Amino acid sequence: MIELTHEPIDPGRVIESVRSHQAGAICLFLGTVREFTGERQTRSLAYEAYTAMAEARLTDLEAEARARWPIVALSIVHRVGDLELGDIAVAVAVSTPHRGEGFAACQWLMDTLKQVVPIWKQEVWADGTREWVHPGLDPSNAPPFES
Amino acid sequence: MIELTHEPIDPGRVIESVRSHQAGAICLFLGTVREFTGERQTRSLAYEAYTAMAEARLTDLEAEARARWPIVALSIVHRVGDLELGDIAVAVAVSTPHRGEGFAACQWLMDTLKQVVPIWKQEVWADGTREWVHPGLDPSNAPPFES
Amino acid sequence: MRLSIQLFALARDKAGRSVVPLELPDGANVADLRAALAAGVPALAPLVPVLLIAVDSEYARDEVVLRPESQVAAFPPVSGGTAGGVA
Amino acid sequence: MRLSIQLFALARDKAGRSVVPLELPDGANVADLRAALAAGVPALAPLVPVLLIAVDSEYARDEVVLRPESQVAAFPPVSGGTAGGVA
Repeated sequence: MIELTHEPIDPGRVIESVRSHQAGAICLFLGTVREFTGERQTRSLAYEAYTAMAEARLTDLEAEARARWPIVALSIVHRVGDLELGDIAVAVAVSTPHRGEGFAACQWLMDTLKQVVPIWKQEVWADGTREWVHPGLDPSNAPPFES
Repeated sequence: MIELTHEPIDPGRVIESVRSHQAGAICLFLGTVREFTGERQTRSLAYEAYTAMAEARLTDLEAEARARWPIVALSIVHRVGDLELGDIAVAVAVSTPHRGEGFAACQWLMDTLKQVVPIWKQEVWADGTREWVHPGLDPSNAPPFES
Repeated sequence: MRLSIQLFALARDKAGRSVVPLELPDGANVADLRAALAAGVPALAPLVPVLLIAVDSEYARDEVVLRPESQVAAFPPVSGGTAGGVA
Repeated sequence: MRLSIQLFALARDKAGRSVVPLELPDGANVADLRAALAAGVPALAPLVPVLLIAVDSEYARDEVVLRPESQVAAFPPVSGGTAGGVA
């Protein structure tokens, strides 16, 4: 299951989508909206996606993960729009026969998703100022593809 | 939250128990009853615990994990008794500020739990035969403590 | 050929619009598109060297040649996870 | 001193009971307990060298000295996760 959604993410539904008698392990990661980054206080976050490309990149990520690990089922759900503190921004769930491959696949999916899927995050700080999070704006950063 | 329970594990409840505005990451692992191990078919599993010691060891695991990683909240729930295919045998959930430490702590907790917490598993194979899973019965295996 | 470049996030905010039409010569590549984008939208010029360009939902290097039917987007690097808010 | 040894899993099945009473001299340690268990319950003897011994909910090495109030259990290694059924 690959989804971008404006609705709150239900982690129970994500888990159900990967349960299987063939799996001995389910690894679920949830990214949630954290209040403090160092000293700075977040009021809310806004996520924006380039939807068509994000879905294409997520579909590719699923295929690449399935080529690398013996995945029984895989779901990625990403929220877009305005999120409050504690809300779930992203859910990645993988079911596998054994746990080592499940942890590895889930972590690789999250790491890679954050680099290549065109979804951007805007911080709304407690003082009301807004700031896009684009850590790669430094030109020395490598682009998200092999060059 | 540390629990041994005869009741089915509700993964949604385990996730709720670790959600926090201080956390940006939740890593949940579920061990589920798998039907096939190689060619052998499982009908069901039975888990038995030495309850007092299992709870003491799980409490120690929580303390050790909190000493190693910046954990916001942590839950471990282990089922005992008879489990059917697909049932959740164990749930480990960790919330942390960032995801790397969450994956590391969750995986370490599962690996260590399986070595030191006195909970045993009996396979009921599809042909009705029963077999305890005691992989360390080989005397060359190291005991689960530093010697 | 005339292309409509979709902009996202900080790129859209800097440009003040979400689509920029650009006229490019036949055979133009992504490097030519960057130059035309910087010239056509001066407010975007400082950002153009670090923007990512996608053609038909794939990241595209500067050598990729554009066609009249190409779906083109320009945007800053994605969140990457090193800064705050979500792990 | 008289101790009641709790048995679990395969150890309990082999012994045919979940508690074994053992009479041990004062000052006996875990190694002495292993010897008494093998002698008192012959069906357990082949397993005794690999059983784990817990004293007051802690894994105990052979040198650990027992006291009359010690809570003692003997059991095989835990599932470990290398074999089937659950990852």
